[in-house]
Amino acid sequence: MSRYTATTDADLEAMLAEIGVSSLQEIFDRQIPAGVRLEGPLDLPEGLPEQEVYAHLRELAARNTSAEDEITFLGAGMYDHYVPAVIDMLMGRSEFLTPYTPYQPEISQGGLQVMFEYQTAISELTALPVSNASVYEGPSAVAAAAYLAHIANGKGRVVVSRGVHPHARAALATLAAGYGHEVVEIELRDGVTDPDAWAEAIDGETGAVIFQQPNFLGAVEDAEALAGAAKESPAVVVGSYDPIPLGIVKPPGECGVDVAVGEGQTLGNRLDFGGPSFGFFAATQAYLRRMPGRIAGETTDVDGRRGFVLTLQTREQHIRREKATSNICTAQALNALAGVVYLSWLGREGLVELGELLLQRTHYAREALVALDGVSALHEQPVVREFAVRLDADVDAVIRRCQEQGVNPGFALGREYDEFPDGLLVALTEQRSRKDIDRLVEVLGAAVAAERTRVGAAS
Amino acid sequence: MSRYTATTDADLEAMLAEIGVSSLQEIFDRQIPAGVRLEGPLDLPEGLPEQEVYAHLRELAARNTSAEDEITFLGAGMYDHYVPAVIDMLMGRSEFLTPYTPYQPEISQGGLQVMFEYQTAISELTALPVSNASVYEGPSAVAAAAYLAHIANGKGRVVVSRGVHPHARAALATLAAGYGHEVVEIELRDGVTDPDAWAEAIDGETGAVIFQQPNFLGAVEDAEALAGAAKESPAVVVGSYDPIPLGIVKPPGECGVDVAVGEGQTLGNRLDFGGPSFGFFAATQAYLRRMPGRIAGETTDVDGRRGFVLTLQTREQHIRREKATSNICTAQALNALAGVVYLSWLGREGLVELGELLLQRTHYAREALVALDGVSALHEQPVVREFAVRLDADVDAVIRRCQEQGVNPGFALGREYDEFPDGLLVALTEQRSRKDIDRLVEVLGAAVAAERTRVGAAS
Amino acid sequence: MSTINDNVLHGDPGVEAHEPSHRVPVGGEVASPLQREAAVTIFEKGAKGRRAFTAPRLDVPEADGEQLLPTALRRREPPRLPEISEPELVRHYVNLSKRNFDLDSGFYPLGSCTMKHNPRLHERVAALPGHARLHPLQSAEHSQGALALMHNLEHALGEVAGLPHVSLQPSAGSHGELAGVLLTKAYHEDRGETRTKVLTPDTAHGTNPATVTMAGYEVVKVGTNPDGGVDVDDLRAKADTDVACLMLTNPNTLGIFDANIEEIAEIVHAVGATLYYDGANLNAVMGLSRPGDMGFDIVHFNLHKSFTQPHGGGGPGAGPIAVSDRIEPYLPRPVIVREGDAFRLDEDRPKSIGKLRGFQGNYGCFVRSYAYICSLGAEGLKDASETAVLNANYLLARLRNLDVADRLPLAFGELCMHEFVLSGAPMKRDLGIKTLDLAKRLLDHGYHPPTVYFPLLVDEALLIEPTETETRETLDAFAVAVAAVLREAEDDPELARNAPYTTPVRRLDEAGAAKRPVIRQPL
Amino acid sequence: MSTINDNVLHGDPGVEAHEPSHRVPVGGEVASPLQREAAVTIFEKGAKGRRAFTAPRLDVPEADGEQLLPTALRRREPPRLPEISEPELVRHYVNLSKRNFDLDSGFYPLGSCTMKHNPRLHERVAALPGHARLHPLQSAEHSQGALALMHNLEHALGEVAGLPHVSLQPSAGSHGELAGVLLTKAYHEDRGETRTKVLTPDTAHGTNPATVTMAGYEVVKVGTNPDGGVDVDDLRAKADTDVACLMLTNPNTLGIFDANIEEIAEIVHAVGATLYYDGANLNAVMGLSRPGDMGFDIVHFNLHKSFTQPHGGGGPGAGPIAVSDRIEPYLPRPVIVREGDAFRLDEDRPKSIGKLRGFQGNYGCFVRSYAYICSLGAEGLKDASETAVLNANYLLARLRNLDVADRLPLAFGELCMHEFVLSGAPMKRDLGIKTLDLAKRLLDHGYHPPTVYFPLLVDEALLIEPTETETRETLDAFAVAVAAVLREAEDDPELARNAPYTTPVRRLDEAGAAKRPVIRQPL
Ligand SMILES: Cc1ncc(COP(=O)(O)O)c(C=O)c1O
Ligand SMILES: Cc1ncc(COP(=O)(O)O)c(C=O)c1O
Repeated sequence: MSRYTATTDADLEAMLAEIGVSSLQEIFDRQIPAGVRLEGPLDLPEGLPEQEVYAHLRELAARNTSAEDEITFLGAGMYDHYVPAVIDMLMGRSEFLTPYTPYQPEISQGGLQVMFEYQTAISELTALPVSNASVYEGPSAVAAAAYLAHIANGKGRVVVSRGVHPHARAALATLAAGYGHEVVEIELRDGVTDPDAWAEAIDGETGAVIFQQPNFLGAVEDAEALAGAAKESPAVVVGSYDPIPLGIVKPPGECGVDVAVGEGQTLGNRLDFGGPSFGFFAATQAYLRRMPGRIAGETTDVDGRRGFVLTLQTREQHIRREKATSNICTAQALNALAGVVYLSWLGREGLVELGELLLQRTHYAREALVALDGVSALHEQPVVREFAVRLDADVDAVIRRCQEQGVNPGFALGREYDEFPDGLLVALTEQRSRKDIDRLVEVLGAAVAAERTRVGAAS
Repeated sequence: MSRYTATTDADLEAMLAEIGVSSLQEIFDRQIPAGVRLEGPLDLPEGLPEQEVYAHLRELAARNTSAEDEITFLGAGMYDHYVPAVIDMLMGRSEFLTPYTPYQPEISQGGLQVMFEYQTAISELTALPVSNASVYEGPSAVAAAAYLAHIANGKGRVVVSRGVHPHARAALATLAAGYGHEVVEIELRDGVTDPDAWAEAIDGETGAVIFQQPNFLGAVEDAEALAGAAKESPAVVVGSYDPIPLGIVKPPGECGVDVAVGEGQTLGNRLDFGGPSFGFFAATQAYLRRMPGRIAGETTDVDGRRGFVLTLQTREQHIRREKATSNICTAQALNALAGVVYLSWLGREGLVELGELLLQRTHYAREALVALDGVSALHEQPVVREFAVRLDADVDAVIRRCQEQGVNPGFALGREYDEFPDGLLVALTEQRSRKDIDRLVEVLGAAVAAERTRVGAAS
Repeated sequence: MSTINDNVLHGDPGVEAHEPSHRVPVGGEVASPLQREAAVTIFEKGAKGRRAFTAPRLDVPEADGEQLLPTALRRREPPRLPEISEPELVRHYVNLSKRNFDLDSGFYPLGSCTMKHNPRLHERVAALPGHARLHPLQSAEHSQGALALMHNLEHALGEVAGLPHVSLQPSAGSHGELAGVLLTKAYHEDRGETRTKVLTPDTAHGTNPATVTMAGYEVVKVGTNPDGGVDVDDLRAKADTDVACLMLTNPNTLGIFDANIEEIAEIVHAVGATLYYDGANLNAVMGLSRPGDMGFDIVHFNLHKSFTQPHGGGGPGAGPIAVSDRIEPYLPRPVIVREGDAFRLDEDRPKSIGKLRGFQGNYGCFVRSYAYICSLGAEGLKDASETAVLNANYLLARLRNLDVADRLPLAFGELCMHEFVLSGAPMKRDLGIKTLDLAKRLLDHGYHPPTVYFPLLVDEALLIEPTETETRETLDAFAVAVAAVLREAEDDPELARNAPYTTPVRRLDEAGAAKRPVIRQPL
Repeated sequence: MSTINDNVLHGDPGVEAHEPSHRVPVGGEVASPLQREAAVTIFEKGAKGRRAFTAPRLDVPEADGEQLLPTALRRREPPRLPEISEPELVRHYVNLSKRNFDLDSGFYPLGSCTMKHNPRLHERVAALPGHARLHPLQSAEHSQGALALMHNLEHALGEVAGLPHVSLQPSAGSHGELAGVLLTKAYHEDRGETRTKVLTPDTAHGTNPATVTMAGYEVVKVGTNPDGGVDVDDLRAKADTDVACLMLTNPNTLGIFDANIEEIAEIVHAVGATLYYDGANLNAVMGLSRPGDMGFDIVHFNLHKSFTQPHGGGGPGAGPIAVSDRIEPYLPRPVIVREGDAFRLDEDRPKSIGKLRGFQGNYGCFVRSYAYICSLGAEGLKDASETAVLNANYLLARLRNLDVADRLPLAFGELCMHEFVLSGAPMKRDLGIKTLDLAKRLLDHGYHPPTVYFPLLVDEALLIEPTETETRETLDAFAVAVAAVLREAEDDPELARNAPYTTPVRRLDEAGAAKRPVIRQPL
């Protein structure tokens, strides 16, 4: 008996008698073939009291440098936004935290209505009429969008901008290898998807085209033009969006995008070293019945009360099995709850204010950084909350120096882009004030200078 | 409008019209005399966004050295016990966190039943038949017990052991000054209440006698003897108990104690720099109708369902006003909830195991410390979770040295006891492992040695 | 005259009835979800040997327990605490919680209690280990953040009160009152005066007279004038040099701001008495009018009212006090002293009344209230009070305009501050339902009822305090519900008299509970 | 034969009916507390201009916005998000939560879902800022704690699976399945083989065949033998060199441990295919039998099942995979590499299938599951599985001994592992109520029903998984409730056919919802 089980010796005796066996062992002996029974104990440490588990996990946490421990400008797909306290409370309520997927709608109206509200919020955000109730996270959502295109039009070619998050391109490639699609990557030019190469790559066999907004370098793409280029092709136009700027950036639904996906972490979810968060997945009406994942719908009960159910389930694996639109089952309901609560907390005006604030602070930071010796712009495109610069010094070494000063200046682009070995990607959130930016400028300037001196001295 | 209010301009206009006034100002002008209207704004900083309040409070927190930041042996009335995670969750549930005192029992059965369960647990713990639903905290509970004696027997003299927490004695003195009682303090001898002085001090005018178990020096008192000495007097025998050792220490109800009170912090409440926690207050049947505070009682509803209500309210201020047994109104319901959840979490066996563990570890620590050069026992009495030693070095200086090494060795007795300028009070909880104790021994030994060297060198 | 739309007026979602096509079958076995659960205590659950706790290993050499703690001092039988696994424990208390109504679930216009929204931010910051696991005896050097916080809070509270000195120590409002009256005593004694009486108006909260007795004074009641304020003539007659203090709530528990407050202060001060401000109703006047400016010497705050400390079902709270210069020497010790950028606690206060409790007070509450003040700032606090008063007046007007007023007239005045008192006497006379019945019937509508039968001087009193954090829609819906109960009672008063019907339990036998008290579980 | 006392047997507190002396008055306006609240969405609340958010001040010199983001790229109209104050927001979602049933409130024997207790400790440790605010791209040097945790978890999971290599990356069980099948493809392709088919038994969960399709394979179904295991002859017949993999759940979704597992492994391996273990039912065998030892090549775990990640109403979860040496080169990248005492992420994995998603997986789930494993240790995990199996067999026996078996016979076998499947076919035939009706009537008794109509091969299936964290009393009470529903149906099957009655809403029009989908709020 552990602290989570309740079978006392008296219980055990009574239960065995009721079952009609003489021992617990007998239950297993009668079912598990002798050859596959584990004889010894698992090679795992002894169980611990709660307080010691806490102490151990705290000790591990202390060995990480979190966004509480440094002034961080690291983004590149996940961002240190402030998570309002109401979200902790609501996610922590047993009624949201512990139920399964709402298979019994009569006792799951809370979760189902949250899904419905979430779908509405995402639909509003993207200006697309259809949203599901969440997928795993951003990068796999991109792969899932390509799969939707695959089952929708059967074309074997996916055109993807290199402005799409490297992890999303990787996930796409991994999945496409399964069902045998070709993936063509389009280079960036001046920080955005090369429009000519993009247009050229799209042909009658192109099932999907995929770009990211803003792209991985922080640049705002001309989404309308990119979508327009695919107009004559059979391709499903997929845009992967950062939701935070959508208060001020033209939404996918107004740009000719068919399927908009994205990483939902920024909407009220913690960084959590990469997950759990959620992916959103929205589309035009045409793709409603090709959507992966759960969808909640409004209906009424036998007494005429308004209610909500999981709907269009004939798309799903538990009904359609090998003919399903996706294999997804457990998704990210609780994280999507955080998402809709966050959007409601921000509210209609707040989302815009947040976008404008980021726009201004990002501009301020970009101007200040490129004014430093040894720092220059990697591109000149409009940016909203993240931008790329080039360093005239070893990027990793500069980052290391900055971290020693308590500032994490961002992401070394060379980790993912051979073409930008000197690139640094700097991200803002509303938690990075002007004071923090000024500190970044000071620390980064010093680090670049020191690194150049060191290299100069060595050579 | 702030984020916590909801009156839009449109609302305001409609509301003023409904009220029939032309402006908000009019409502105030018609009610508040001009002479006492505040004209300018309050001299307070501008309101902040949630994230900035969080950052500010976090920055303040970072300027404190908490029990997460050092290995602490500080006790002296509050102790760093582990608070199980279920308590956070339950205290955080809106249904427990946000209601008022249960004035409407039909919709407050949760809180009322918790009180009833709490009273049962305290009654079991103390082996006394009657418990209220909590008072503010430990020291004021001692003062409240003396007040109970005052209204019960009208005698003007309170005899209190100097083994009682200095803050409790202070609270007692402050309150007694109000209704004009004399307070007589009894010295300690060999670490416990001097039995002869105690017996001598008790006479026919003594309304209450008060001791603490274990006393402030950690020593287990002979509670039966102390209570016995008051048997022939009119005095109410009051014991102030640390609840944690009550799994192994003889309970007040078996020692002739009439009223047992104590600090409840150790039962599932955080340190919180001293509060909020709760005080428990238990008594023999004779004092039921003299008790201060809320009491929940079992009853039935009109359909025969079992239910709970606040009962015996004719003791209380809202009914009896100047004739009430106490003025207490808001008490510590939520902290008492933590208390009963904690006791249920520990369980019948757990409380004993915890007591035995503390007994053993405390013994180990005491032996190891007094074996150090320059450290000696302050008394030889049995101790359960806390003990006192004498240092042959300046105590404050030694503490400072230890804290520099990340160890807080305990409480300098000289802060409260002129008679023990060289005393150090060392407390254990289940969170201080042998490894922590060994570290204390090492650090304290070195600190005492260093301090003696410094003084030796200086002289 | 109604300026709001009809949907709001008539469409109270709380009572929009669905007529179920299949009710719980008559004679069926299943009652409504909460009613079907019989109350079972934690002591009636579990089984011998179950546990949620795992003890840490004994990691030191085991000594003979009898040696360490002799049998004579030992407990023979462990207390019969529950024996229960963690999952059972969680379910027990989670399900108990569902038998509570709470502020996060619905409107809670409990007068004099200021049931305003409790921001969750406050729980988050209070839980930071630097606050939550800080030992109260930690040295000043190692608790600078906490001391700074307390210092800042003292400043803010002093500013709101209009008084220069603050002690955060008292644990609740009534504890603050006790501090205040003891301060008065110390003040007079220090001047060689012995005074024996404290004046309290008949509208006073019960804690006021109870406090007076505890502090060793005699209570002398002062009457109320027709406007709901202090009867100044009565006050003048009773104010003599035996009087130590007048305790006043302003606005008082009728929601009336005393028009004669300046005169009252003069009378009290003229006889050398102190003027004590019961701050339970401070939510009406933050940033608008200050007790210190009104002439009060001592003020208590209920941080669990105006300053958002959640009520917790009956605590915790905190009852800081603010005082004038002449009272300052007697403040409870320790006081926080600032020296340059550093703070320390000063215990060396020879004239202090001493201590009211252990340590520095309910610091966890200070963190929450301080966070609240940081969030709102000067403007926000003023907005809070303005909106509280607006909401109260609006609800009063809504009720009036729904023709509720002839059954439930306003007891005093025309406007109100943050709360108002209706009298249920006409309702009782005309409809045969008491204020209690109305309250119980409101439970079926999903509301926490207002405070009932207080203040005592109003017959069948109903004391309503909506607070500033409620929306206009909520106030509208509540007004409609009150009107609906009255309307329904015209046809059938039994409905209200037997209410509630939908709560986990229905009316309880309180008299029986008091007659044969069962206050613990027999085991 | 019953060895437990009669109180437990007959005194199900969940249905101990109180006959109220005053029911909700007929024609009265107030329905049961939850039913009276009409569903109102957050988009239908609030008012223009309200807000819960306060934006930080613009603290940098303001540049021309049009310059920074030209109009052509700008949104014209902001999305119509809710406009609502914080108190309204909190109340809305708190009240919505009350319309959910959950595991902390009651028994949830949803088969195949392992609804075991979710310790709150896990939420606490996952919320520590060092975990919760750690950026996924933080350098290895600055994330040693996280990498160590993942490394330790990999070790523990590998040990439970009996397989040496683990990737934590997949986001859920089905994602793990996809990983597993893609690994199989990579493995075969690396050997120059092209295979086209994947075998799945007809008891398989829907994610198995759906995964197969997504990975570009053809699904071939394998039959079930009369004992509930794989039809070995059918398997032998279908296992050819076109077969890439057999996906198996063991114990399977009937709760049956396949007696022929060793032979099955031999057959599959003989044709060069991989054997995939769907770990959704791992809760039956932790520390008792290991997939690796059974011959499986690839295993997925559902951390949200056996390893206590709370289900969250449909996620998040995590679906780590464990694999044998021969599959290891193809694992998703990055993998965690230990070098001395330090850990790093290795992306340089030329044979890797690549990435299934961003970053390192659902780390927050890893923290919880790791904490669970630390709490239980080897013995505790074994105890968990033993107790899960004990509880399932006990509940099965209780139902049998309450004479439920002739209406709801066990579909296969005599004993079961951690769950069992009853067939409602006789009940439907004899009493005229379907498994769905039974399930809905159980809602009125306060239970979450078992899984219904799955697995597909059992007529009117009822799949019951009590888990190890339930008490005997709970199992007893549930058995009594099932018996009560059957008994009641003998008199009046309409009661069940129209159930539930006491839930916030009653049976919903699902067909209508699908026919005319309203999947967002029109604004
Ligand atoms: C007017 C008034 N004074 C004093 C108090 C007592 O305050 P506390 O409950 O904080 O002791 C109250 C509480 O309801 C009150 O309303
Ligand atoms: C047997 C079985 N396999 C696979 C899955 C899918 O797991 P997940 O929901 O984690 O994707 C489930 C979930 O119910 C299951 O029961």
